[in-house]
Amino acid sequence: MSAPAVFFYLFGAAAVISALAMVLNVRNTVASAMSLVVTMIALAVVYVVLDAHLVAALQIMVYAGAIVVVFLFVVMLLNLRRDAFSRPRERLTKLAGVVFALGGAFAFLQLVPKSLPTVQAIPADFGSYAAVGRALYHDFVLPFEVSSLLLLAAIVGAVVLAKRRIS
Amino acid sequence: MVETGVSTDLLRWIPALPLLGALVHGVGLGLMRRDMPRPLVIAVSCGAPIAAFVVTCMAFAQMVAIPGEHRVLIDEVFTWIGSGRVSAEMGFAFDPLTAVMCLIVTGVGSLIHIYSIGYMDDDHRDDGGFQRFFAYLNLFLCAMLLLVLGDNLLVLFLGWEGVGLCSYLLIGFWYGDRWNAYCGMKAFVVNRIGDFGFLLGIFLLLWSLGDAATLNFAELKAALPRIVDQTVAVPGWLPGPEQWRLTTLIGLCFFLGACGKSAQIPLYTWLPDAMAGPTPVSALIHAATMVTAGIYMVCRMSFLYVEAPGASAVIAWTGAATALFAATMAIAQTDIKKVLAYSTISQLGYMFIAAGCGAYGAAIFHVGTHAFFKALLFLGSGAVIMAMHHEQDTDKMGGLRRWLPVTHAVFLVGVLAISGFPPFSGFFSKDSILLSAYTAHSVPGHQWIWAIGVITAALTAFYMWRLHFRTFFGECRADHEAQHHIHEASWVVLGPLVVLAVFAFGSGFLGLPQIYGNWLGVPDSNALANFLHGVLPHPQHEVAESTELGLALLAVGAASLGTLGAAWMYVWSPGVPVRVRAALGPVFRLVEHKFYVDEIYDALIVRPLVFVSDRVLFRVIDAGIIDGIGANGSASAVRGLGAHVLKYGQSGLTQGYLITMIVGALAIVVWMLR
Amino acid sequence: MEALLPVLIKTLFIIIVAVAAFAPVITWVERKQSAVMQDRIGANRADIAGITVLGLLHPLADVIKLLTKEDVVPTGANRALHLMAPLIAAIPVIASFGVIPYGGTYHFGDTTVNLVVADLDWGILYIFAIASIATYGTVIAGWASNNNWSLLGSLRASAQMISYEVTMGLSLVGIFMCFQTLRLTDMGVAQDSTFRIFGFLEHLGLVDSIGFLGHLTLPTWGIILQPLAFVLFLTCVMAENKRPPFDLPEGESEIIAGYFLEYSGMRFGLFYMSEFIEVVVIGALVTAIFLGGWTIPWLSQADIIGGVTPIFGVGVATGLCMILHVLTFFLKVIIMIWLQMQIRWTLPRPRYDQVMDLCWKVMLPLSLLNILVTGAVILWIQGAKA
Amino acid sequence: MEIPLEHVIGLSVMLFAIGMVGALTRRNLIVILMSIELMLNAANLAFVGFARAWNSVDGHIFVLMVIMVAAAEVAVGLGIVIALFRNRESVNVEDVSLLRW
Repeated sequence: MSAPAVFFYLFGAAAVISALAMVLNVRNTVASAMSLVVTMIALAVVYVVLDAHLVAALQIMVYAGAIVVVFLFVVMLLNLRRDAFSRPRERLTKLAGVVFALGGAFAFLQLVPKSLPTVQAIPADFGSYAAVGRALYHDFVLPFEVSSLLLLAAIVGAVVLAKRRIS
Repeated sequence: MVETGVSTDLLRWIPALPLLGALVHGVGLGLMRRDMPRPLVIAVSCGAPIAAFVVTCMAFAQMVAIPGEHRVLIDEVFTWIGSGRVSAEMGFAFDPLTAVMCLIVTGVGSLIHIYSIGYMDDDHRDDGGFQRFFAYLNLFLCAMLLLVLGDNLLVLFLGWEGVGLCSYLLIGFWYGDRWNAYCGMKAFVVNRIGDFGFLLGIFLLLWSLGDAATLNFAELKAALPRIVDQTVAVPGWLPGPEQWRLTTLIGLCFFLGACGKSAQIPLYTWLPDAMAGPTPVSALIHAATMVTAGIYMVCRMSFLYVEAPGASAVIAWTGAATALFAATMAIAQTDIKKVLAYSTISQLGYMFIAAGCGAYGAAIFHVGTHAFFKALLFLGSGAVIMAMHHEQDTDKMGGLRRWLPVTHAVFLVGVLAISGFPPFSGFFSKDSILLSAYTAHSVPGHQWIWAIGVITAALTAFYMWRLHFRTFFGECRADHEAQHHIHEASWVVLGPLVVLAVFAFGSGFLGLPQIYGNWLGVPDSNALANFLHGVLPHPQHEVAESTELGLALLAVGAASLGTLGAAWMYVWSPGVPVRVRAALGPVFRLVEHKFYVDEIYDALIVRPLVFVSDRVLFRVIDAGIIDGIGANGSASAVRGLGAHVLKYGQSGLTQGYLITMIVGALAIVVWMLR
Repeated sequence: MEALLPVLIKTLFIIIVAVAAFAPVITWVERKQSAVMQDRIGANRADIAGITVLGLLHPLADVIKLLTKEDVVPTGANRALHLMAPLIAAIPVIASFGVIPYGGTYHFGDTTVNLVVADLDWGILYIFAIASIATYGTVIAGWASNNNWSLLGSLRASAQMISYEVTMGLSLVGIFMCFQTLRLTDMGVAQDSTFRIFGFLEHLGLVDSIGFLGHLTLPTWGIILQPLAFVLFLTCVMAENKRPPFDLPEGESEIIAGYFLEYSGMRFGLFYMSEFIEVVVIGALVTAIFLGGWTIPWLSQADIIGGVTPIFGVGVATGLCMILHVLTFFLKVIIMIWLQMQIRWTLPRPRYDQVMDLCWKVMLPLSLLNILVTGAVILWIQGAKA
Repeated sequence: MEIPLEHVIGLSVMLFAIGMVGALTRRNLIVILMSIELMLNAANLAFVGFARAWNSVDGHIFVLMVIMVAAAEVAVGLGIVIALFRNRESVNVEDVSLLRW
């Protein structure tokens, strides 16, 4: 097995384990968030193995560097020391959730591999910022511009939601 | 294009200029919410038709300069509707027929616009009435010009509907009186019946032409031989053979449209009521231009009617019946404008006689002369009405020549013209119609049509002179106070009257029959017929000069008879009418009440329709089924469903919603992978 | 795998020079420089057998002290995160050196030497990514300490760092546009040349010939092409480093010591060291992007090799050039470190809202304006060329 | 490239399932949001895998769009969480059932 493959399976496993840690850690929200960061970074390595260099960098910059930090920021702002809730929850929903999620995943893993294409050869600059940028600013320039509107709306929405009303 | 003409950009300006005027007024009123200053309104609204007239003259000159038989100017502005095989251009064509119509419309239209300045001067309502009036008038002119200029059926239909709309708007112009608004509505609805026939005709034509389907007149003309021999089966209750010629059916459909627009039996009832509009409107729309649209259309489609003898016969007989029928009704009217309205219907009947007998040139000739003398009569009556302070009943007039010498003089010219005394214009045009009826062997019973025409001529002379005598002669029957205020109108009003009087007298010489031309030493004296020669089919048969002269003398004799009768009854022995009325009794009441046609229509058609619409269509279908079961029912069903069933889906458990969403997504995935 | 050895050598070199040699010395430099600026004597006590060497032994003494101190974990703290935090803070900083070139590419016969650990195509993105990871160190440290002051420090740190990251990224877009690359070695090569100051007059056809003015040249350094970007970038990276005047997350006078309040011993030392290492990183990064990297102004690599080869032969010439370049690079780094020290001891600490205002209301609009103007000028020049 | 696409997609599916379990079973709104981020990441991984397999950077563009949407979603979502916490002193998803029938 070559180095990329080793990296793939190693960090894939790391991603799964840390994702499980995130979901299963019911005590500590910050620990969950840190597990999520680990998942993100592991996924970034997987992206590098899959020749998606720009995506990998952005994965760390945006997801790990900004989004999860905002999660942590909110957790700290609300000072949620202990993630302990008193009331018992609806067990049926919980059970249904697990069944559907795992059943769906199982079904998917059963079905999908039959119809997957074979992996093609790629040019040397595949996934580089130049190649992605060329596609982004030529073929996808309209979605790119429109996405700025979405972000603007999100900014305004977040400010309006989180702002303390001054009466 | 089958028949190409000379391309020009001039034609589009003819309808565009009045449209511009209407837009300026409409936008000014709509956006600025206040009247423009009157001088500006006048400048714009009268400038537009005059400019259109000038452009028309330029186009006329340009067309006349083209050598050869097929003289036509073409202006394709843009493709209006492009739909597969059929496409409709916003295109205009200017051939001799259009030229005549265009000159009449813009010329008479300009005069009536000027006249309206004086007539509408006292309109000081706060709804921008003065400006609104001119906006409508300009819009009407635009539509009418579209109608006569359009080089295909769709543009013609656009103008057709446009003039109908403007007619509706102008009849109900003084909408403060509900009766006026009702009259406008009546005109519109009755016209819709005719339009239905017109549309059926268009669709039939399109359908039957198949691959060669087109709307362009020139192309239609070329494509017509494809369907000439086709026949269609018709329901058994219709007269004639079981198989009709397709052209006859199409021609009848078109003629139904012409009936509505040109007020022929059975759709004439709207025109007398249309007199509710301002008098210039009556002159322009309901005498000179719009009502002749039906004649124009039949002439425009003459290539079709030549191949549809059945339809032509129906046209001729309808025209004859209408001419006589309307003339009898006009006899007993006292309202000055009603008399003129019935006279208009009667004269339109004459035109259809000519068209039905294949003398399309004569029909157009009469359209022209009628436009002049009828506009003159209407405007003259308008001057009288102004002088009498909007009193229209001739029972309250009389002896007006004392106060209104100019009006009296021009009115006299009009009466002479319509009565058909030589050498006034009406004589020549009516004479050529009667001649055509006399010689039209293709129409069954054409001699009878000729006889009806002569009788109608006598009746026409009678009721016109009756009107004239009752208005201008004898003792004034208005009260003393009113007499005191009678005065001649201003020159803005009289000027157009004088101009029209000149044309009402002289326009007949444009179509001077050759026999009179020979007397005067003029070769090719019938200028109009020669001019229209290339466009309209013309009757082939020749008659002896003596016959022609004899017929003319008979017609003049009939007119003289009517005149003498009127003079006897209303000037020399004023007691006669009362005795006649007493003697005739019920017959007179029948005539006075216009044969109760409106009442019959009301009872036979309107009331059942209203009943069905109200009780069945409105209360049962609309309110009961559509509103009750459809709209309210579905709404309450949804509400009930939400209130009693679906609300339990609103569990308040966010993750429950999430599960639902995932189940749905999974279902879609499974369905796609199936 | 055969490429592993050079990589190891280069990694060791940079760690030894930057982390092991520079960072401790800088602590001494800072003490001495602040002393000079404040008219004091500064550190001069630590001695080995009476030899003080201008106080240069103080870093050594500090290390020994920190290593021998007790490693306290506060009650109620999250032990694992508390122990992990300093590492999370320190490792990304050191990892940043991976893509910073301290020399160019040199050809010794068949062997090619390029003086950078990882010559990534997306080198600057790597730096950004790594820098954003560093945020977690401070954030986690504050949270895991179970101390309100620490928590406040963490909140401040997280908000400040992600805010300044935005401007940091945007301020470099102008540089990307000028050099048309994200690879740091390419940027160094691009800066190894000169341009005629008034050449644009001729280029745009404003004058026919610029005469003697054509001899006036400047190196194509980032700081000359993008002066505003230099100021913005330097400010941002210093704010990222959380040293005065951007030390709000520590803010001794307000929140005691902020996020590392509850740290002691070598864990505190790690925070402390990572700050100083970052000073070096900043110096190296600014040098590589704005100050021409390893290049010597007005004396390109080709000039040097071409000039020396006739005397000593090509191998020696290349080697000489390499040594000169590395020395130049570190000289520039030292100048940048000195500049940071000057700023750190000159400016007072602003209020927290002022820091955020500076970022969002001044620097962010300025960086956007810089992009706009740069783009417009580039388009203008291209249009004139076409 | 020795990594078969099946393995990439498999990893993606596993992460997605884990994220779904988290989103369905955790009560902390913030963790639910994080789980959704995890699901988005799983989708991104699939995109990257397919982009690699089909030699098309369009997949990367989609990833960028997803990242953008995720950022917007987090901004608004956490704004809601803060507003919610301010009103109800809780981030428990079960406390947010005011619109229950």
